[in-house]
Amino acid sequence: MSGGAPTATGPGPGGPAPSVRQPAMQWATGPAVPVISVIVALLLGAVFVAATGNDPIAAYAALARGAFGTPYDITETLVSAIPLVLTGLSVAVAFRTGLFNIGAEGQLLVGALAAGAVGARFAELPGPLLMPLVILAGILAGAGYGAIAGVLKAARGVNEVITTIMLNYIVVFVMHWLLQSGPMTAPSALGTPASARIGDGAILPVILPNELVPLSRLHAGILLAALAVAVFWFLLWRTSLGYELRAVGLGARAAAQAGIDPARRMALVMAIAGAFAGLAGMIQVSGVFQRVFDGFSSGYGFDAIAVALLGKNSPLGIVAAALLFGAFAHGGAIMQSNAGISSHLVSIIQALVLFVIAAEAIVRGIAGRSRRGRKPVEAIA
Amino acid sequence: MTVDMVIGASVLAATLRLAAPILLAALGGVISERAGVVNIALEGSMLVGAFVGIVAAEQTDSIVIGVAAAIIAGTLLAGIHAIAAIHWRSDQIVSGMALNILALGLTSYLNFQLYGTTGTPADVPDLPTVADQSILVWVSLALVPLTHLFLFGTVSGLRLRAVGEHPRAAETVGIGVRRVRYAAVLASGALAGLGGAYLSLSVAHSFTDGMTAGRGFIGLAAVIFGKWSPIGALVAALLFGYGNALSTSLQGATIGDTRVPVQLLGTLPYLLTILAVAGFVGRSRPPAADGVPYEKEGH
Amino acid sequence: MTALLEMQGIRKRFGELVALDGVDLSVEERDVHALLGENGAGKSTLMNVLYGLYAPDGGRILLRGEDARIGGPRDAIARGIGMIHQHFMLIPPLTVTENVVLGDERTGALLDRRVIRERVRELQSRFGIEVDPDARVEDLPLGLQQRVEILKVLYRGSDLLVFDEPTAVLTPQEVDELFAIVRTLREQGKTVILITHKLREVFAVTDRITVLRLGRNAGSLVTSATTAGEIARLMVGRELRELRPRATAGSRDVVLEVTGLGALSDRGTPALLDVGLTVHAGEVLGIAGIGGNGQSELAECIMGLRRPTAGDMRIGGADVSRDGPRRTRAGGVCYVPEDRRREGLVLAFTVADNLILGKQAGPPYATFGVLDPQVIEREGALLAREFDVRPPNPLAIAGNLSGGNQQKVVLGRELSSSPRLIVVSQPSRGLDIAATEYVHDRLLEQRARGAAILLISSELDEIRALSDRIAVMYEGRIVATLPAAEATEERLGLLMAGHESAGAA
Amino acid sequence: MKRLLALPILAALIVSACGGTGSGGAQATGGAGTAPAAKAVRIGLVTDVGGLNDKSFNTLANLGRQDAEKDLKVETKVTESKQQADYVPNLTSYAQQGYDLVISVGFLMTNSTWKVAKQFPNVKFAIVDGAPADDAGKTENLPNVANLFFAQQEAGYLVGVIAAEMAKAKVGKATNNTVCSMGGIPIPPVDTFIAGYQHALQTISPTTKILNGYSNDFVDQQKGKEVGLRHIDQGCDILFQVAGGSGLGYIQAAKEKGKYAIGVDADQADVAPGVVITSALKRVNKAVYDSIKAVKENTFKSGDTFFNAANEGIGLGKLDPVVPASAKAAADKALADIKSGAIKPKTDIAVK
Repeated sequence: MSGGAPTATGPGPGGPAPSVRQPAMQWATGPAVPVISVIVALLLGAVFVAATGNDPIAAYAALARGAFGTPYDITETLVSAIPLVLTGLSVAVAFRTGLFNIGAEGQLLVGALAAGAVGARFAELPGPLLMPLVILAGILAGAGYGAIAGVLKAARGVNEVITTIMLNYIVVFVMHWLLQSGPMTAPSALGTPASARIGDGAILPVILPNELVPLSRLHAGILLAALAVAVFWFLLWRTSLGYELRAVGLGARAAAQAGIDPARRMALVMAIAGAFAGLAGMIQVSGVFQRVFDGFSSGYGFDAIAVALLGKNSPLGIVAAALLFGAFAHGGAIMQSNAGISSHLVSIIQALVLFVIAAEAIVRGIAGRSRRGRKPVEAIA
Repeated sequence: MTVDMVIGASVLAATLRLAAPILLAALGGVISERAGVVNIALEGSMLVGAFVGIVAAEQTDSIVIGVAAAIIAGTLLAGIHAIAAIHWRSDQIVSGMALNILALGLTSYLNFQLYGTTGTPADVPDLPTVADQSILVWVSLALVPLTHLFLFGTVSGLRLRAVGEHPRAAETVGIGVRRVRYAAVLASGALAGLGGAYLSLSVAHSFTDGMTAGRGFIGLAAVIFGKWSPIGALVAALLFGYGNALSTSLQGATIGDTRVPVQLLGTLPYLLTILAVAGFVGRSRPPAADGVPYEKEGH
Repeated sequence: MTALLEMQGIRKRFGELVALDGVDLSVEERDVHALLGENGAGKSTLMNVLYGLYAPDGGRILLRGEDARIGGPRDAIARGIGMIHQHFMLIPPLTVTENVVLGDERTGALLDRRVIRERVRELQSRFGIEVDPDARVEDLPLGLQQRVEILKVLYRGSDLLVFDEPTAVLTPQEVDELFAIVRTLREQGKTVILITHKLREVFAVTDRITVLRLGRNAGSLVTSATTAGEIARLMVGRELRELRPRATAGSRDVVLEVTGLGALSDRGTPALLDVGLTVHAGEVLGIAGIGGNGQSELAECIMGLRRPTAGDMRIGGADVSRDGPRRTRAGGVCYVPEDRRREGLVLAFTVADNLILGKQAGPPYATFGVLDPQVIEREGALLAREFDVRPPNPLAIAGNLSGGNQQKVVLGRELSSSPRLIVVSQPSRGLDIAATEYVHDRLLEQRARGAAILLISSELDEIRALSDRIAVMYEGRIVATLPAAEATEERLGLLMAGHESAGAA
Repeated sequence: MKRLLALPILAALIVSACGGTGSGGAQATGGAGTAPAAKAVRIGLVTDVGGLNDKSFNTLANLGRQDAEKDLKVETKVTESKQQADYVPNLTSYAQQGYDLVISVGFLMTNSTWKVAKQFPNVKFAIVDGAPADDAGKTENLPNVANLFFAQQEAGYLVGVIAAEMAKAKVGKATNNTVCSMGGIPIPPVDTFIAGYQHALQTISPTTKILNGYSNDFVDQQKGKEVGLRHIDQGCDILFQVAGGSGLGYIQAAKEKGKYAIGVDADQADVAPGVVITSALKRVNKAVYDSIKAVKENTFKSGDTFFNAANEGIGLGKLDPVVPASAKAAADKALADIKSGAIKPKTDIAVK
């Protein structure tokens, strides 16, 4: 063709076009915003703490010491972060495909119940046999439960937000029944509704020797979580299926015309999301509780939504966000006991962190960057 | 299992009572999302409404002030969400979740400070009842046609829907997109706050931490279930309320010789909702600009 | 006499990009004034400044000699400026009447539908603009939607009407009707600015011309005293090419054969009725027709994106009626969709990633489902260069490219696999002249290679320039198929408007 | 009004004023500010996930802690557990810091306490409502753990006597000879209350109709209220709840419909005067106070300690004036009989 025609980009809204949730490196390339967000939020929180007549510096010192003060505390922060990493991946993989999985909580519970049931039923089996079985049970149960929402979406167009909210509640009641007066209820002196103890072979061992970090509960689940992060990254950015999932999430119509059936991918991704969450449930049972306690989850699956969004649905971002939440979870208790800060104030500070991070625009102003691209809120509907 | 357990008058009355707070949240959600803002902080608005309603009613001894304060509190929390979602173009889901956590922390904290271990005093004034239902139940029902009329029969409603479908087009005919969205989000908070007032002032006559127990989220599900229409939201809320009423009235019922475990009855409202959505509602299309922050071009 | 509108030294930049670099525009009252230029010349930006959608970085606007500050559309409307946007600013689920009055309802708090409907009716009869006031806009074809836009502007009492590329989606008859409306407007005392890059339209209806190029003034002309050649030189900075003569079609092997095809639209109404056509190897079959007469559904059926309700389709003799898009594509069919931003590309993906869309599952890009990023990037760079994508960076985000370069990415992906059938829909929509030429060259190259091409376009110039035979669609049927030589613009226009008798002439 | 002190704090928060001056905020942990005296006895209390404001055993335990701090000059701190996975680290944290006594509140922590107490044989522990349970769920008494048990069925029995007497004699509004109860969920610590209650009813007034239900929840007041309204619909006029926050809704139903209610754990007379005729007291505060005192006075005793009618660990709440003297007399007699062992209230629920 005869050159010379102008190739200037059209006069669009200017600046970099719609910000894209880019692969793994996004967080690493732009950590300024989240870091500043956390700082701003902590300052706001300090105002809160001071307004209630407490000493903010002592409070934060206690928080930091609680979360990272000793090797033991660091391991506890990690233990708190593990289920958040996995449920965060669950929410994120769905987001990447354009779906809003509010159901990680329910999928986690189902995974825990399945792992607890298998771990107790086949308690006599040796570890090398039992452990894979328990892992598989958790993953498959979570996947199956997630798939309900996915299949209803694919086959009947039912909005996954509705189904996952409802499925969360359903499993909670089923769990009450199973553990209070149902087939899984342990006849024990525990006093609390719970299932029978899983076999030794189903227990994820503590990975740090007691001499190194006394009392550490840091269990092998952290390896499974790390593996899951790697799988998440590899799946999304190194496999054809992951490519298809992201294509569906970012441009369902373009994907469809290229022969990628969005409905099927959506059904599939809900199963994948459920698998991650189910693994989280299995890890809590095998690594922390050795049985299923009724109501053991304090809402990991809901925190996971914040973790995923905070981490921009990227693997490293999710790990970082989960660690932050884990630090709040463990450090917050110390903040209450040592600095006398009401546990409610801890949640308020946590809310402020989230809120400020959501309000990226102001923080970007502080970070001295221009911000133009609008951030798509994916798939609320 | 008797007929009375399934469709008795008391079950139907319970259905209305249980549907009302969900309906109020859902109507708020309809208005907000019709204008293009997803407000999952409805749960938080309800909770602060419930708390502030009790505090105000108890301090002033006036139920009217109590309800008004609840509405204002819900509106204020929604106002924070509005600033975040509209002004700062925050991720609407994260902002809403943050506010839900904030509302829970703040109300629990202040509840402890104000009422310590004794709990809310017993002398909170009463809300009137009409035909054996709280006046707020009737208000919530009356708000359904009113919201419908507002959305589809008034100039403001027309503009609000335009903003939620195609904000740029609305802007080009001189409609202030941000203003409309602010108003809609604030209204949603007011309705949720009223729902909170119903829970604390009418149902419970007291406040307990986290007493909304997820009703804001169920309300959001009702918005989608009802296809973003007030009447649809009513149907969804009633169905859900009915499921909940059944889970109480069927306690002790037997199938054959087996008692239905009381815990499993708890799943009824949620199961009914899934079945109804999968069976009858199916695909639903949100307002085109729902959840998408709007940014003026070229400024 | 002072001009109705004076824009002086207008500047506007978007980040690095200077969109307007001191542009002047002077429009006389009761004139139809053409604002000409290639895509990216700054026409739309200038008009968005006038309408208050963009705040200018410099310059001033005078209306009837007085300084006018226009802070937003509301100001513009109050000053009698109305805009008929290229991408219609209509709310699809609302009715015609609701769209017309939106923002200026004048009915009190309650919406009195009877009153506003009457008002819209009056306006319609005064300016001779036909459209059902109670129809929902999303149910209307684009030509009628445009009338809603015009009614909106007139309803607000505008004296100065800006039409932004109004003919892009219209048939020749509709264009004529539009121009009739424009003339009526002028007679009724209105002033019109017509943004366009089509020279034919300039001569058909305008009085004066301002030409922009690359954000600067390139010239001001009086229509009656200029020539197409002069205008084109000012616009492009060079001479335009003549339409190429076509080599006669090669082989006569039937590649695509469609018989008795029926299908439903998304709304469940019949979209295709007993459609039959054949496309041979080395042949371009043009499908002419006003948008919304079943062309999109036809393309979707062939690609396996829409399930036919009747009839069958054969490609190379094999029945493909029940195939999904994956199988269809595997059979050597490729598709350049109408809406490249939503259907053709994943805008948030890189160029390289877009170039493998649909090919992501197999070699050379993936083995056993595992992608090879190096191969993807390398092939992407090759294709980007081969198809002249600018910048030729395989890692550029597709959404940041210009329309022409986006289309090149789509073509690069679709044509690089040497397909035997190419389904192309509106390939040059929204592209500037240079990019359009490029697209046409590439399609003709494929034809010469022996590919069968089904070309769907509402641009008659394009259809006539490329097609060997032309089929006209109207209300879901093919009303006539003509050899290109017999397809005059008038005849096609009549057929497109549903006058089937024109086909038999 | 002391609680009004917090309102300026709220206002200060809303305007984001820096350096707020609120002074009423630190009640959550009384000991934070006081300088530890030399060799002060240090006590750490860990709540279960119900939190300090559960108006039930966590609240009561905290009350006992606060009283002990005041009376016994010990240094105390408290940690609320946000999730079940936190029990172990929260207990460990106090143990690591060398606290003298770590109190776990609630049966949810039996296994966690076992785990931590095993690790810290030199730290004393007390567990409310349970005994250390090993990983298999088997109770294992540890030399450094005091198990604080409550005879809930005795408290249930006492309020059951009041309800039975009133139902039998059709006192006041109790005219239907129908008496109900509602639990949060069907688990032993809840059901033992109800079992004692029903035992008393069946013993004293065999003709009285008994209904029982569950709210499936410890938080949601509306669910509790709905069960209450349903029960009232079925003729109940005395309603006993063992359901935390949800139970308040049950009481509210009684209040709204002009029936009687019976509170649980703490004395709930103030929740609805004239409606709550009495409460089944479970004096967790006493248990906590006593065990702190024992540590302070070096009389700590590991293994089971039962808090029951005999040692006033359980009891009957304030009686509303409507309760006739005869009912009170019957309850007093029942109390004596329980103390003497003449009556052994059942722990298995009769009417589900």
